[in-house]
Amino acid sequence: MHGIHLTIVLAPLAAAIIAGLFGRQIGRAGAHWITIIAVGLSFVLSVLVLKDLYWDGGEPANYSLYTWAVSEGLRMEVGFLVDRLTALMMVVVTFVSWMVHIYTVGYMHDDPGYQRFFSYISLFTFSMLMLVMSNNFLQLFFGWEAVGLVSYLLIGFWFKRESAIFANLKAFLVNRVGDFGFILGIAGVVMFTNSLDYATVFGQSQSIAAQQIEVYPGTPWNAMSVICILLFIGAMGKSAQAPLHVWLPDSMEGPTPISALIHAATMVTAGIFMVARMSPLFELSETALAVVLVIGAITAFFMGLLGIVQNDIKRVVAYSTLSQLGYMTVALGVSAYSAAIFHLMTHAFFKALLFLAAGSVIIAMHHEQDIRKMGGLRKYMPITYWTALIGSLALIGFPGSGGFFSKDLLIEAVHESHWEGQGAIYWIGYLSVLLGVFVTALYSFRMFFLVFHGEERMDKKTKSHLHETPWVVTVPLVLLAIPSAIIGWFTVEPILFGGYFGDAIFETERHDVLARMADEWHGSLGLVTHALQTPIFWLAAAGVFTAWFLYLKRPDIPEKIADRFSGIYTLLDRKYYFDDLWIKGFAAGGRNLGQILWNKGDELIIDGIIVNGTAKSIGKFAGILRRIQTGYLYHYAFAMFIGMTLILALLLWA
Amino acid sequence: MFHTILFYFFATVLIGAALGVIFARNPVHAVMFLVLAFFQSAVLWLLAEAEFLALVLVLVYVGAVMVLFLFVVMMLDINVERTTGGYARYLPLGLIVAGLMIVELVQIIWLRGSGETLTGGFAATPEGYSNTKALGAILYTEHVYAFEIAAVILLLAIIAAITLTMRKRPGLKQQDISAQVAVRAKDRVRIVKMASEKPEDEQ
Amino acid sequence: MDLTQNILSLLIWLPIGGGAALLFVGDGGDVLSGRARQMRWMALAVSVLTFFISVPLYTGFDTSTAAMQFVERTSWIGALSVEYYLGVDGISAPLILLTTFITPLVIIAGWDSIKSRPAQYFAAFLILEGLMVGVFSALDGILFYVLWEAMLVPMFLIIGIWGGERRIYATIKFFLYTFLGSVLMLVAFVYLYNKTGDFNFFSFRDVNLSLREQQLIFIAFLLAFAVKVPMWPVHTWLPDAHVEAPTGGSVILAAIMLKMGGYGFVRLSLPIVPDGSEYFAGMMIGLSLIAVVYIGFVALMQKDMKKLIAYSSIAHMGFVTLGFFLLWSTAGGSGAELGMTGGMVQMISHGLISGAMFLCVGVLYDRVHSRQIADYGGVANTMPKFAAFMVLFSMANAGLPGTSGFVGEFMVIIASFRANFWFAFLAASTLILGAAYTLWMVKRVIYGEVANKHVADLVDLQRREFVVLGILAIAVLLVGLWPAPLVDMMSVTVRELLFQVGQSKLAGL
Amino acid sequence: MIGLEHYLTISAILFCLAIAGIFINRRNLILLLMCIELMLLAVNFNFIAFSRHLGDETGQVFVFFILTVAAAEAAIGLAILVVLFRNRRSINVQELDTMKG
Repeated sequence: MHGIHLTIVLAPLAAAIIAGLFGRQIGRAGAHWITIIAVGLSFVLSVLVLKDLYWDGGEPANYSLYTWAVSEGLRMEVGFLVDRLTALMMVVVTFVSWMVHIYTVGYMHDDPGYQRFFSYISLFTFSMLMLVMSNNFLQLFFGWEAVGLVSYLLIGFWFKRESAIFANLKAFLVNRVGDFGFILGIAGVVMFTNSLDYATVFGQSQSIAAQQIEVYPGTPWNAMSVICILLFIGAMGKSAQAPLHVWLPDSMEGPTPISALIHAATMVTAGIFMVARMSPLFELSETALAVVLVIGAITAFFMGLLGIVQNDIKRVVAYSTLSQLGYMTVALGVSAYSAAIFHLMTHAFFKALLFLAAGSVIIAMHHEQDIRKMGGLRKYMPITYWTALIGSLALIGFPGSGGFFSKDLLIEAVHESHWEGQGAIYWIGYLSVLLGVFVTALYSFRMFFLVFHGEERMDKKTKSHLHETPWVVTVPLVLLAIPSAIIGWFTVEPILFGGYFGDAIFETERHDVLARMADEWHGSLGLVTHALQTPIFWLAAAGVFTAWFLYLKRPDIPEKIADRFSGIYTLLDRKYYFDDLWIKGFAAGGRNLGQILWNKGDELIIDGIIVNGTAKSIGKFAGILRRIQTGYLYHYAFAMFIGMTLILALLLWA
Repeated sequence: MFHTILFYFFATVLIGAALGVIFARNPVHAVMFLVLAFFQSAVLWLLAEAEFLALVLVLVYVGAVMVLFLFVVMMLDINVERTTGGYARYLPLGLIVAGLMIVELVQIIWLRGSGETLTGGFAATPEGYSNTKALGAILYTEHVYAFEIAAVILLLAIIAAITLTMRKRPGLKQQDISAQVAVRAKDRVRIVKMASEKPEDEQ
Repeated sequence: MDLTQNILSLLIWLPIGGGAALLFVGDGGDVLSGRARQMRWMALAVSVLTFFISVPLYTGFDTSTAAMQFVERTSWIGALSVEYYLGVDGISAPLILLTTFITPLVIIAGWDSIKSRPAQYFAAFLILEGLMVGVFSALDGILFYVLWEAMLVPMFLIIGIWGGERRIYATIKFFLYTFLGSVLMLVAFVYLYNKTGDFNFFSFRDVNLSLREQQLIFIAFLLAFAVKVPMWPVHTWLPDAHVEAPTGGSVILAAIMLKMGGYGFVRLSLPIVPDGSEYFAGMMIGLSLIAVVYIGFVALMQKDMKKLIAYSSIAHMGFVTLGFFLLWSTAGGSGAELGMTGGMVQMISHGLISGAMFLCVGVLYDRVHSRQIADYGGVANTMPKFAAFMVLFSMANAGLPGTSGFVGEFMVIIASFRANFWFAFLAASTLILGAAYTLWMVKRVIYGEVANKHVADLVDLQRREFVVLGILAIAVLLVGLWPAPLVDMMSVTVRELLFQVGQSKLAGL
Repeated sequence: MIGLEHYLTISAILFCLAIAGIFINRRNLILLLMCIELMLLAVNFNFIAFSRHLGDETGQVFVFFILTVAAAEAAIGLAILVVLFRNRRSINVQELDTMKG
């Protein structure tokens, strides 16, 4: 099994290196073949691993590959922990990645950086696998940063575009803010356990929770809460939770396959995965869980609202991703880790599908991304239309679709979750996910209607070229549409109620909402038939109806609304001024501070006054002394005479 | 008593001559005052029974050095006007220093020697004492090396003075024998090869 | 002659002798002359040979003992008990290896770009190499001091002769700054000599000193080493020196000479005056953290690439001193070893990364003759290979895991968390600041549309440059992916050092 | 009785006058040289006086050497002066300030 694990990880890496370093030698076709084969191999082997763990009852593997370094008894190693949580993530990652590889062949067909692109996405697959398969914090951090790096490279793939290189710098820096918390969290873990290994750390979780740390002298805080919140700051960065979400919409500057792979399906869910992985720690700190819940709820609801006012097709999907990540975070906050992971999985499929569909539209529209200039594409692009419909339905949780099971049960879990001492936080969480359903339906179908229905608003030239995209694009759409539509039916029961995760996820009895829900579980079909009785379905339906009414039936109304509520509209249009906060606040502030420290501190005080000041004062003093050297003989003689007199006086009277 | 009167007389003239040196308007006069000062000094030294040095002073100094001075002064044709002002600026400081100096000298000479009294007459010389002979005796025994060095110094002074004042005038024709010997034919003669030319009209 | 017996002497005198020979032969004053070309090859041969001779320092190194290895010891100035005493342990051996590793690269880097007096240029580097190895292996105070000062001379010449426009200002500043510090070190040595009767570092280590004495000696050492590191606020010579130095000079300066300061702290300050060090540890940590944060912000606003990298060097070296002086702040001393090892690894790693960064700037400078960020933009369009290296090294500079830059920072951050949450908080801010200043530079230089005609005319890396950067890239990745050999080499020595530091010298009084 | 103190006093007066001469003179370098001769004379007075006072001829030998050196000095000094005058057409002390810092 170890060999298989290693192959899964190293195959994409090797492909990435070959495609990256020898891209010119192997050519365009060589690059895409080698990476597609490598990632395909990883996918197949991942499925094998999953099969072994789930159906064949294999034991989770936990072993180290090599010792990175040892210091002071702290073993820093590189190793794999492959249990069912990992296996699920591996399958999702490799599958979506594989689809994206194939799709890229079509999407990037004319791009000069073809080989480089394949190298990057294979490298990404490697990094993401390292992240999910890690058995220790060090390697987790490695994968964490490595996916950040690849994300940086890919957002800035078209490095000639000013907006792209702005976005990638922004993405990296905002992620770094999260990593800043994350590494402090890891340092905290090491402080209390002197280990980086998951198993060791989890084994000592109780003792961490019993200890306290004085961040401010005199105010001891629970060590576990501090650590978990710090770790969660890392997750906020990577999974784009407010207020560290600002990088994700901008990251849409990257090529669309990247948006699908990294910024929708896999990398951004790393935070969710990490918190689920750390469930033995988070479970012991209700403070941290409350923070997670509130942050998730804010993201889920408010970021969804932003999706309504966006006009760029990819940005709409991006905000939808933010909102869905918020949902997952909320689930984490109520200890429904399995629900979060389940939603993560279904979301990976349907969001990747939506992005790829959006990409397909963009190809057909000759890289026009403004949905106000589309419309009526249904008849030109039937496959894209239908797959996008499936994706959208899954997104809003249409009964029976993949998203339905995960979302419905996620909301139900939040509903069930209130435990003692939670109070207002529970209501924040519950209401935001519930209202979020309406918002989700509104923005996703607003986009859907504007793109595929209604009048054709594109210019003539574009219109004349409109046709369905080639098979390398549509096949991945179809392949992703299938799991998006049906995966919920047969996975929901084992994952949520069948104890699929086993020991991989830990919940204290007090928090175990899914166990409580299990009593009312009557199978997938039961849930679907039950759907009409829940507010969720009706809220979603209302959302779709509103979208239909506003954007197909009466397209003049939205503008009036925007005029009437211009304050709110501006607030949404400016994305709650978060960008301004970061760019004009922190970034500009940092630059100003740097300028001041440099000009005033280094140049003026240290160099100007102290260093050169000393030199100058010596020069001045010397200049004064210099005047004594008049050059006149009698002055020197006079000085000698004075000196002689003084020496005589000294001898006489001293 | 006669001795004392002589001393005071010659000492007064000496000081007067010294004042003349520093205040004389004309450099020639200054030199002459200096000569006078040297003569007075020689007499005073005679009074102190240092006969040899007194005579050397007259012969060497007055005879040679002062004549040299006179030579130079006359040769250089220096304008005779003197500065009048200028030292008023340094006068206060000069007065203070001079006063200090006087106090110190008075203290040294008249009030206190460093443990030893500085007053008192000179010891009488023994009978048959020859100052010149005594000096010669130690000069050529104890101080013979110093004497030799003094001789070298004088030689050096001669060479230095000659070297400094010697000059080559531009345009002065001189024979340089080494250059004449070292010369080669190719430095002087250039053999030019050229094709023979025919006048145009011969063609 | 048994090579392994005299390996350190050989490492010192072979390059110095080679350099002297180069000076003696000269280049005939003409860059293009055949002799100048031969001199280049000879310099390269000497430096490569030196590197191969230094390899036994790693292969033959006994990681199980903290005692000095490869010791050479003879009397030098008998009347003052000054000895020619050389030896290495786990602290100095990696630094010597770094020195012998970087020097050939520097020589290759200056291959074509030095237009005037090439033989002297290469000779200066060879002599410098020998002197630096000497500093890292000297175990006698006077020997150490002599080599330490002698090192200034070639560097002074390198900046002063082959430097940029303001090179005179920079060299004088560099010289006066470092000289001011090191003279006080000599005073400390002489004081210790009066106590012990010789200049042996081990007698210095074993002599008992009162707290007052220790404080004064610490301050004397501090000035010498803090200037070299350089620590805030005595850092301002570094940006100027770097900016004016030729590429090779910058590389050596950043990669090795800065390490002298850190090395001095662990070799001298900590073991000789442990109580004095403890007394000042808080201040040292404070200065280190200021270096990390303050300099991080300053680096952000630099318009000159070399200056930016110079400032980033200061910030990174802040981690070194932070790691070294954590040991009294950590709970029960745990984290001390981690911090110190981290500081040490950071020195090696910074040597590789900053060297590589300066080489990258040198590559651009050779082509465009500008170091201003504003003069570039879109270099990736014309120099894709170079862009790949530049991004890699920038990421390493920003401390990306998998590169060597991460290893030391990670260890120090973890160790400092044990000491105090806020130490770790400020130290970890480098994750943001480091990425900000480095990648912002990358954005403005590498990415974007082709900014001007100069950039459009750029040609990609030549094979020579490619090899140099490639070797460095491999080293950076190797240390980042598998630092264990390096850490193992140091660990016993570090433990022994910590034991020494733990022995108060006040008890024996 | 004329004794040591009288000779020393004469010597001191001569010396001070010589110094005064150096300050008073601003125009003529030759006068400076002359003042130096006066100073040396004053020194010689001291030597002779003490030599007689102590009954030791070494002091007089010293005077002999001083006279030698003074003669040499005068010769070289005047040579320099001549060269100087030739180059600058002046021996005005106030114009000679090339040593000015």
